[in-house]
Order: sequence, then structure tokens, then C-alpha cells
Amino acid sequence: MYEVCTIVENRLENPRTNTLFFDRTFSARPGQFFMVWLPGAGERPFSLAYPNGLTSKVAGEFTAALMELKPGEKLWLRGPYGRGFPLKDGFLFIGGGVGIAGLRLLADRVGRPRFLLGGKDAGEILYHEELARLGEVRVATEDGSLGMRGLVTDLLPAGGEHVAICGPERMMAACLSRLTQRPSKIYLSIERYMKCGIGLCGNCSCSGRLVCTDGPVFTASELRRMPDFGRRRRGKTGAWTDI
Amino acid sequence: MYEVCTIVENRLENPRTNTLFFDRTFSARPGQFFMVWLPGAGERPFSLAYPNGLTSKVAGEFTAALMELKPGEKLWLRGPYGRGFPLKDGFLFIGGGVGIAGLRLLADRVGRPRFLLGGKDAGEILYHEELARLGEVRVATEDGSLGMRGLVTDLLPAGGEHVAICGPERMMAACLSRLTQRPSKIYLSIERYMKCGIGLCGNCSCSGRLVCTDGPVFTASELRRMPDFGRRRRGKTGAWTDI
Amino acid sequence: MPSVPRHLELHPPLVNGSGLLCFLEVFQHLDRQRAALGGYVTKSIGPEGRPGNVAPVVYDTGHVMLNSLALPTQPIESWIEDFRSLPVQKPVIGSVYGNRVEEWPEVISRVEAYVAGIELNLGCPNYVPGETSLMTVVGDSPAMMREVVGLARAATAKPLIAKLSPNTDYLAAARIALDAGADYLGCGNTAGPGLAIDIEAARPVLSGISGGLSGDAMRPVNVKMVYDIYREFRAPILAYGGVSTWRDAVEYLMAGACIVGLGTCFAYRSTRQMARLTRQIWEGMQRFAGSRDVTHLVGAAHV
Amino acid sequence: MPSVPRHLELHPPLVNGSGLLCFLEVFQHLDRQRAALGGYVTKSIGPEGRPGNVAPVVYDTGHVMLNSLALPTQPIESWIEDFRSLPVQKPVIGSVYGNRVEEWPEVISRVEAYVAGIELNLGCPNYVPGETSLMTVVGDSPAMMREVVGLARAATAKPLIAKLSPNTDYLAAARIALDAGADYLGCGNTAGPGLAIDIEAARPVLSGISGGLSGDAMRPVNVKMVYDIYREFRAPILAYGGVSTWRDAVEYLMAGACIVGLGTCFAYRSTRQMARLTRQIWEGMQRFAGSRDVTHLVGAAHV
Ligand SMILES: Cc1cc2nc3c(=O)[nH]c(=O)nc-3n(C[C@H](O)[C@H](O)[C@H](O)COP(=O)(O)OP(=O)(O)OC[C@H]3O[C@@H](n4cnc5c(N)ncnc54)[C@H](O)[C@@H]3O)c2cc1C
Ligand SMILES: Cc1cc2nc3c(=O)[nH]c(=O)nc-3n(C[C@H](O)[C@H](O)[C@H](O)COP(=O)(O)OP(=O)(O)OC[C@H]3O[C@@H](n4cnc5c(N)ncnc54)[C@H](O)[C@@H]3O)c2cc1C
Ligand SMILES: Cc1cc2nc3c(=O)[nH]c(=O)nc-3n(C[C@H](O)[C@H](O)[C@H](O)COP(=O)(O)O)c2cc1C
Ligand SMILES: Cc1cc2nc3c(=O)[nH]c(=O)nc-3n(C[C@H](O)[C@H](O)[C@H](O)COP(=O)(O)O)c2cc1C
Ligand code: FES
Ligand code: FES
Repeated sequence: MYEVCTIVENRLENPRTNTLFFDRTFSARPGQFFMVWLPGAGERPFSLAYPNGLTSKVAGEFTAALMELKPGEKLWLRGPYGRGFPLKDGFLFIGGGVGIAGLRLLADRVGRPRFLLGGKDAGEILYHEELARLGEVRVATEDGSLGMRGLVTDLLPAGGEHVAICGPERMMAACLSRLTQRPSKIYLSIERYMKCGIGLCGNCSCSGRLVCTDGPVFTASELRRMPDFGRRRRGKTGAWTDI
Repeated sequence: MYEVCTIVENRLENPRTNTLFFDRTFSARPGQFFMVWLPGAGERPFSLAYPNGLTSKVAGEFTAALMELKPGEKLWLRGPYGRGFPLKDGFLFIGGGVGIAGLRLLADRVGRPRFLLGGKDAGEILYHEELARLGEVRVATEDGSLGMRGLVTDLLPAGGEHVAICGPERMMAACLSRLTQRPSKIYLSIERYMKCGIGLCGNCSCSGRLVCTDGPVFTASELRRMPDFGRRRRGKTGAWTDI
Repeated sequence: MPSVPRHLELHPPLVNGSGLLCFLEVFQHLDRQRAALGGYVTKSIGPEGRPGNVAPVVYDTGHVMLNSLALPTQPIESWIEDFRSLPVQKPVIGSVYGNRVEEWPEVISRVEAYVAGIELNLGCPNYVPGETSLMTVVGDSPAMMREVVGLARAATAKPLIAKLSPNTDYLAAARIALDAGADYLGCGNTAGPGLAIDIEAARPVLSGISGGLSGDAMRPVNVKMVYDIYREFRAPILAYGGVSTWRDAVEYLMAGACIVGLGTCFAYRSTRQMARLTRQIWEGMQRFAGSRDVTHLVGAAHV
Repeated sequence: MPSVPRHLELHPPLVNGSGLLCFLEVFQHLDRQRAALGGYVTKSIGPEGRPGNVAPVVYDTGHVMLNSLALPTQPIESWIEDFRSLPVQKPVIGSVYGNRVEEWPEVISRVEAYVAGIELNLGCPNYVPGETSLMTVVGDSPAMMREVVGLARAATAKPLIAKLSPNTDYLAAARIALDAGADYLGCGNTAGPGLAIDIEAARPVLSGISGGLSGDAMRPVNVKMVYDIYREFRAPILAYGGVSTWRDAVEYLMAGACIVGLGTCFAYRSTRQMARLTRQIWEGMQRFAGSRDVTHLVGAAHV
């Protein structure tokens, strides 16, 4: 039940982030995710950044192994899973760090996109040129090496009929308080520790909603009724950790 | 995996033959069969004589139980199974005894049918009036109580572009030697002892072909390469019995 | 020990299987979604926090579901914190296990105040490679089984469910469990276990190597378990395994179960869809039974 | 006892599972249809003719196949008559069973001249209600198993396959069988068994009440059996259970099998389609292996 693909390119985006391109495309709605298996290394949830590629940031063993993959090596995917973004025109995208990877696929599929990107430094601003071809891009970096010095939240409020946000959870929570759009028009892609990816193990619960099948994309109105958002998540054993 | 139906009528065709009408129709190609389960009594193969009915002749316990069924009682069917007749115009039908039940469904579905029916006596000539409405019917009975006195083979040769035969195996074998049509245009529905009905148990073998999935309808050219036809069959234990 | 009725009042007589949905806030949410579950069963609670196996821990072969979660559990303090802060309207059954015999009553006494009943997980076939399988030891050892159920019985006056494996001599196990004081038999845990190899990877998929079978395809295994145990003991049975339609739930009732659990049928569904599925199952059961009370169907397949 | 190589030469390394196709004339016909089977296994031959259970004897739940044929067999004289009059080009393996210990070598000595090897059916879970299950007794009794395999070994110098049940302690059984002289282990018979109730009829469907599980869904159970036995003994293994594509056959090779059997995948297919399926499976295996010889895949999943 895995679909196997072969790596054709491992592109280094910055010292800790790489994009793996496959020899085939996968059909997924933007915002859906796959469980990616690398035999021996484990299995983890990833969004696709391209129909034929994913962008990964080193966070631990698994992502470190993804960084090392060579063309010709294989990757196993099952999915697509979960609920993605609606395909609507006029999206304001807000991406923080590797979070922008979770929005990349959507950007290609909707009209009149605008982008607010944030990161520690210029290296963290992914796909800058590609996105600039699609719509206006504004950037905030903490060290000021690209765009405005500051946080992406400093670029808010901003226009856009709909909003799509993906990034560190505290950054997303901060965005919410500064956005003027109606909560039902604001979509956020959130992460929880996923073991099964298909609604069985319960580990990805966020205030009782299963992020793997109810999400990973939720509206701000939904998140209002999910007090764990921005606050806590369940780890490997199920125990709570603060966000 | 059974489809359950309720008996709405139990029509006595003759003292040893009855037709059960259901509260629903089944879709099957003429010549296909169903495994019919009557809890407690067992499960046996039957062709449908009508989209909503089957005709059964008492041969033992199971068919005796079918004879006793009352409106409101239920019957369990799984199927349709096997390969049926081709739907072509200009069929000559040759039916012996309850064998005509196996042709009844086909008669309704093809143009320009003609019928040769045989049986011990008038009572054994099923559906006489119904078939007469569809095409010419010629009858032979052993006691002469209807039609010609004699065997259905005595009515041969006869016209028809294609031939469909169903009846006792010796009668079918006898017909073959008197027919002038090309063997590939002669279709016979044959019976073997069936346990599974779906190609697993092997018990319905006729010279190595599985009657339940290769048949029950075979052409005369196929039967030529099946020496067991007209000669022997495997019983409950698998042991041979002569025909 | 006070004499209380050791009977689970669940309306409808449907629960989730332990390890599915798992956490109290998920139960709260399903209740808000109007799930037709009369109660909820927690993920199996163990004596100390452990992550179980790392992913891949579930694998859908396309024909059957395998899992080798291998009993992850948050620390018992976190469970208690959850019981305190995440109240659930419906009865919650605490599923528990221990690694050593004396741990079972310890876990039970820590959680029993917060739950409507205790389910002993005596039959999980999964393990973390290198570890000795916890459950198989208990499930395969009559003596240990007797001791564990006996200690559990002494540790709680609440309804006690002994959830057994279908992969052992379950009639012997059921007898022991009933003798030792279990009120209900849980029939049963996952079947098999089985192993799936990915041929491109040339290795077993699950990091636990093998995993228990669940879902529609294994239902006949657990229906037989319910049927056999009911015929032998006429004991109250909580059935699990491969229920995904109301017909399946009725099949278990007829085999002898009085409560039916839902698990793998939740796969690939949002919580809203899960809740809807439970309603469809419950509505179908009532329609078939001709009443809101389905108890007359219990054991109906025994002639 | 003459010293002959006790090795089955099967090209391709594919057979039918015993009880499927069953009879010699069916093997002849499949050969004429150019089935890619390197050999055929007869229906299990018993000491005297018996019909087994009456229909319903198979039931497809929609998710798994159940059968409770319960070892029908024509009288041994009829089998011998068939062996004499229905010659098969490919090697034929005689599957045998006895009701009492001493019957096993009797049956073997009657048929062994006609076959390329003997498969001992030591693991059929089916029975005729009222009868004591023949196989379960042998499969569950180490002493009897040792005796039966020993007697069988003495009765034939041809390759001897001990076909075991996945539902027992198969590592122990495999050890006994190998010690007693089996050349191959057959892994394995049907799983479960299971029971299906028709809710409209309110009774078990199969007249044998319960039946063994076969088909795709149970494959992980027998893959695990092959994997475990190969890891422990590195013995030659004939694998059965839920193969319906070349990928499944490769999975068994990687688990450790050197011959793969096909059974329930034949369901609903004409003999022509069955033959085509075997060719597709064999072609896929060779394509994957990159050669006509697939032996390098055997055990490949063991790291
Ligand atoms: C729906 C979804 C989509 C994702 N898409 C991307 C993406 O496109 N690019 C990307 O770089 N990352 C993505 N992630 C995060 C990615 O799954 C983690 O970075 C990865 O699991 C880390 O594994 P590791 O072994 O490298 O780190 P570990 O050492 O295992 O863990 C480091 C941290 O990563 C997170 N993490 C680890 N395992 C999981 C898990 N099973 N589920 C969720 N989080 C986990 C936890 O926060 C953990 O603390 C996504 C996560 C989710 C839930
Ligand atoms: C494809 C097919 C279609 C059939 N259609 C009809 C039909 O439309 N009407 C009808 O009256 N009969 C039909 N039959 C025959 C019918 O199946 C038998 O009459 C019935 O099985 C007899 O069962 P019993 O218990 O009454 O008799 P038994 O006492 O069990 O047997 C009497 C004789 O019936 C035959 N028979 C019994 N069991 C089977 C079995 N499982 N498979 C095949 N033959 C069996 C044998 O010749 C046997 O000697 C059909 C058979 C086949 C194979
Ligand atoms: C992912 C998963 C995790 C499980 N975890 C547990 C568990 O912790 N404790 C337990 O007793 N059973 C556990 N089970 C078994 C289920 O409760 C249930 O008995 C089994 O899955 C059969 O039901 P189903 O086919 O409806 O899923 C688990 C099953 C699955 C699929
Ligand atoms: C209808 C049927 C009859 C069977 N009869 C026998 C038998 O007589 N002897 C035997 O050893 N195994 C018998 N088996 C078991 C098969 O040989 C095989 O081990 C099992 O079905 C698993 O393979 P499969 O999933 O490919 O069918 C039978 C299986 C089926 C489905
Ligand atoms: S990851 Fe298992 S339920 Fe969501
Ligand atoms: S009836 Fe079983 S193979 Fe035809």
C-alpha cells in the first residue's frame, strides 16, 4: 500500500532544508499530507511542496536521513491523507520557515496569490523566486538579511480574501490576533505528532479533533473551539508537551 | 454475501415440480446460475427461470423443501455465477423435463425462438403457453399425452441458427448426434455436483473443466473435447458415477 | 468489597475499541459530534509512560489492517490529570495493563475512581522488538491469567472486563477469567498476528515486525470467539473486531455479545464522519431489531 | 530406504494449494491451458471415501473466504484409478491425511508410487459437526505429530512436506516435523478458523459452523509463519495463503519460501483465466527477479 518513488534530485534549499524531487507525481489536494517511509529510518508525515517533491527541514533523525538521500534512492509514500485547503482565488499566504512548504502546492493552484514569508534569515525564505513569479512577495527576517527585519506578524494586517497560514504554531497563533479577515476565511495547516496518519491511534488529537483526518487544515473559527491550539500537544507516549 | 428474497408465490407446475416467485428480481445472464441456500436444508445450484423466480423439480431433500415453501418465507441466493448463453436471435431451444427451466430466461431475451420440448407426460412440459406466445412450440411426450409420442430427439433435425439445449445429459448427448448445425453454434447447459459454485472445490469438473466457472453452458465443440460429458460425473466424495 | 451491580449501563450498547480514539478529549469531541456510542474505552493505560514502537506502526495491506503500536501509554499521572480536567459525559472504561503481575492492581487502583469499569488488556499480540511481549505472556499462561484477574477483581468493585486474545485457547482463558471474577469477557483483541513485507524495501513494513490484524476481514475470527464463549458460558460479552456496518454489529449480538466495539472502521474518517458512522450503525441495529432495545437479539444465532 | 534427493523440481516454483482444483483431470486441463504451475497438489487423500460437510461449505464474506469442506475424499481406489488413467505431465504431489495415526502411512504407501512427493495435511481446521476434528488433534499434539511424520518418512523416500496450521505453535510443530524427517514445511493451511452468521437466517452460514480463512486478507498470517520458520530453521518452505498477484508471491519468497501455492485467487475464474493468472504471476516474479531463476529472492527480507 505504499507507492514507491525514486529520488531524481536532492536540492539543498539551505543548510538545514532540502527538497527531494521524485521520478513521478502524486495527486493530492494542496494541504493534504503523506506518510513517508524510509525503511530503517522510520515513517513521518509530510506535505508535498510539488506534485513530484517534498521539502524537509532537519528536525531529528528522520529528516537528517532525508537530507542524505541520493538520486536513485527510493522513498515510500502512503496517502494522500486528510483535509486540505479550498481552491479559491485571492489567497494571502503566510508562511513561517519550512511552513511555506505546506503552502507551496496551493500557491500554484489558485489565482491572485500574495505572499508574506518569514524566517530567521534569508536562507529560510524558501521558493522566493518561484513565488515572486506568481504574485507579490513580502518578506520579514529576524536578522534583516532579506526584506524587513522582524517577524512575519509585523507585516500584518494585510489584504486577501482568504488566508492560508503554515508555520510554527506560536507564529500562527500570533497571526490570528492580527488578521482582520473573517475567521471562517482563514485556513491554518497545523501539526501534531502522528503515528498512523489515518484516524486510528488518536495521537494527533488537538482538543479532540484528529489532525490527520479532520485536518491538518482548519479554519480559524474551528481553531477557536480547539483550546489546545497554540498551547499543547501530545508526544510519542501521548503525554502533553507545551507549545 | 447472500441476497435474501421472500417467496410471494409457490406455483405447482406438476406434482413434482414447482416455481417459486420472489419479491424481487435478480440480474443474471440467461444460463448463469445461483447457489440457493435454505438454512437447515442446504445449498444447491439453480438457474433462474424468471428474473424473479426459479423452477425446481423434486430430486431429494433440498428440492422437497423448496416444494414446501410458503409465501412469506425466505430464500438466500448468491450469484450469478458462471458463463451463460450468448444473446442471439434465431435460437432453436431443446428442453427436456425440468431442463427447460434452464432455458426459460433466454427465451424471453432473444428474437425468433423455436421450441422443442420433451418429457414423460404432459405435466412435464413446462411453460407451454408462455413459450407458445414467443414462438413455435413442438412437443414430444413419452406417453403421448401431449404432442408427439416419443422423445424430443425424434423431433430432430430441425431448423434454427443456434441451438440451446438443457435436459438430462443422455438426452443432450443424443440430441448432439442428430443436430445438423455447426458444433460451435450449439450450446448446452450441463450439470455437475457443485459444492462451492465459484471454482474452488473442483468437484464440478467435467474432463477437467470446471462447470461452475467455465460453464455451465458449453458449445458442442467444447464438449467434444470433454469425454466425461454423457459418460461420468463426480459425486459428493469426488468418486465417479456413470451417467 | 461493597456489593454493587457489576453491570455496564451503556446506551446504545456501543463503544470504541481501546487504542482507537484513545484520549479523553477525543471522547468529549465525539460526544459533541453526537456519536452514538454509549461509552468510551481509553487507550490501554500502563504503569509507566512508554512510546511503544516507532512508525510505521499501522499498515493497511489493502485487505486487512495491521498494527504494532505495542502499548504506548502516557505516564499514569498524565492520565489522572486528563481524567480530572477532561470530563466525559458518557461512561468511560479504563483499559489497563501491567508488565508484571503486581502492576495490574496498582494501575487499577490509581485510575478506578475515574472510570465506570475496568477492561484488562490480556491479549495484545504486539511488542517492541527486543522486549518480551507483555501480553502474550499473560494470555498464554493460565496461572498468570488467574492471578492477574484475581488481583484486578480485588482492586475494583466496578464492572471488570477481561479482554482476551482470539489467538489462544480462549475457552480456557475465559473460564479462568470468569472464575477469577471477571464480569464481562472482551472478545477480542487483534487477530493473527501477521507480517507484511514491502518487496521494494525487502523487509517487514512494521517496525514491530509483526502486528495484530483488525478490520472487516478478521471479523469471522472474533465472531467465532464470541459464539464459542457464549455457547459455553452464556457470560456477558463485549465484542470487538471488524464491525463497520449495522449488519456486523447485529452479527455479533446474534453470536452472543451484549456490547459491540468499533475500531478499524474509523480509519480514514474525520471525527464528524466517525460520529455519523456510529449513528448509522445504531440506527440500523434498531431498525433490524424493531425496537430501541436490541437485547432480544443477543445469542439469537444459537439454535 | 534408497538415498534419493528429496527435492522437488518444480519449474516454475508454483503449485496449486491442496483442495483447490483437486482432481487429476483438472490438472491435465490446466496444463493444456498452459498454466504456469510447476506442479500440482491433489485434494487431500484420506483412508476412505467421505463427503465432508454438505453445502454451504464456502462463504465469501466480501472481505475473506471461509471454507468448511472438511476433507471430502473419494475412496482411495478411485484415487488410484485416477492416477492410472489420468496422467499429468508435471509433478503431482499427493496430499494425504489419516484419521488414526496408523492410517497415514497406509494412505501414503497406497499412493506414493504415483506421485512426486507427499504432503501431509497436518493443519486443516475444519470438521464435520459431531465428529472430532481430525487435524486439530494431530496439529495440537506434539507426540502425535512426531509419530505421524516419522511413520510417513518411513513410508516414502520421496520428498515429504509437512503442511502445518498457522493457528498453533508452528515453531514447535516445525521443529518436530523436521526432526521426524520432513523435507519441506508447508506454511500453511487456512487461518482462523472463523464463523459467519447470516443475520436474516440468524444462524451460522457454513454447515460446518466454522471454517478456515483463506485469501488475500489472511496472507500476513502465513507470511509471518514463513518468516518465523525460515528465520528459525532455514528449511525449505512451500508457502500458501492469499497469493493473488506476483507481488504476493515475491513477498513469500522474501519471507523465506522456495515454492509458492495458489488457492483462493482462483475463485470466480474460468480455468482459462486461472491459467492466465498463473502466467501473470510467474511473469511478474521473473521480471522483478530480473531472471528466470528467482531463488536469490528467497529469504531476502531477513536482514
Ligand atoms: C501534516 C504534517 C505535514 C508536515 N509537512 C512537513 C513538510 O512538508 N516539511 C517538513 O520539513 N516537515 C513537515 N512536517 C513535520 C515533520 O513530520 C517532522 O519534521 C518530522 O516528523 C521530524 O522527524 P525527525 O525524525 O526528523 O525528528 P524527531 O527527532 O523525531 O522529532 C523532532 C520533532 O519533529 C516533530 N515530529 C517528529 N515526529 C513526528 C510525527 N510523527 N508527526 C508529527 N511531528 C513529528 C515533533 O515536533 C518532534 O519534536 C509535517 C508534519 C505534519 C504533521
Ligand atoms: C448449474 C445448475 C443449474 C441447475 N438448475 C436447476 C433448476 O433450474 N431446476 C432444478 O430443479 N434443478 C436444477 N439443478 C439441479 C439441482 O441443483 C438439483 O436438483 C438439486 O441439487 C437436488 O438437490 P436435492 O437435495 O433435492 O437432491 P439430492 O438428494 O441431494 O440429490 C439428487 C440428485 O441431484 C443432483 N444434485 C444434488 N446436489 C447437487 C449439487 N450440489 N450440484 C449439482 N447437482 C446436485 C445429483 O444428481 C443428485 O444425484 C441445477 C444444477 C446445476 C448444476
Ligand atoms: C491502532 C490500534 C490500536 C489498538 N490498541 C489497543 C490497546 O491499546 N488496547 C487494547 O486492548 N486493544 C487495542 N487494539 C485492539 C482494538 O481495541 C480491537 O480489539 C481490535 O482492533 C479489533 O477491532 P476492530 O477490527 O474493530 O479494529 C488496537 C487496535 C488498533 C487497530
Ligand atoms: C475450498 C478449499 C479447500 C481446501 N482443501 C484443502 C485440503 O484438502 N487440504 C489441505 O491441505 N488444504 C486445503 N485447503 C487449504 C489450501 O490448500 C491453502 O492452504 C489455503 O487455502 C491458503 O491459501 P489461499 O489463501 O491461496 O487459498 C483448502 C482451501 C480451500 C479454500
Ligand atoms: S495520526 Fe493516528 S489518529 Fe491521527
Ligand atoms: S463447484 Fe466448486 S469448483 Fe465448481
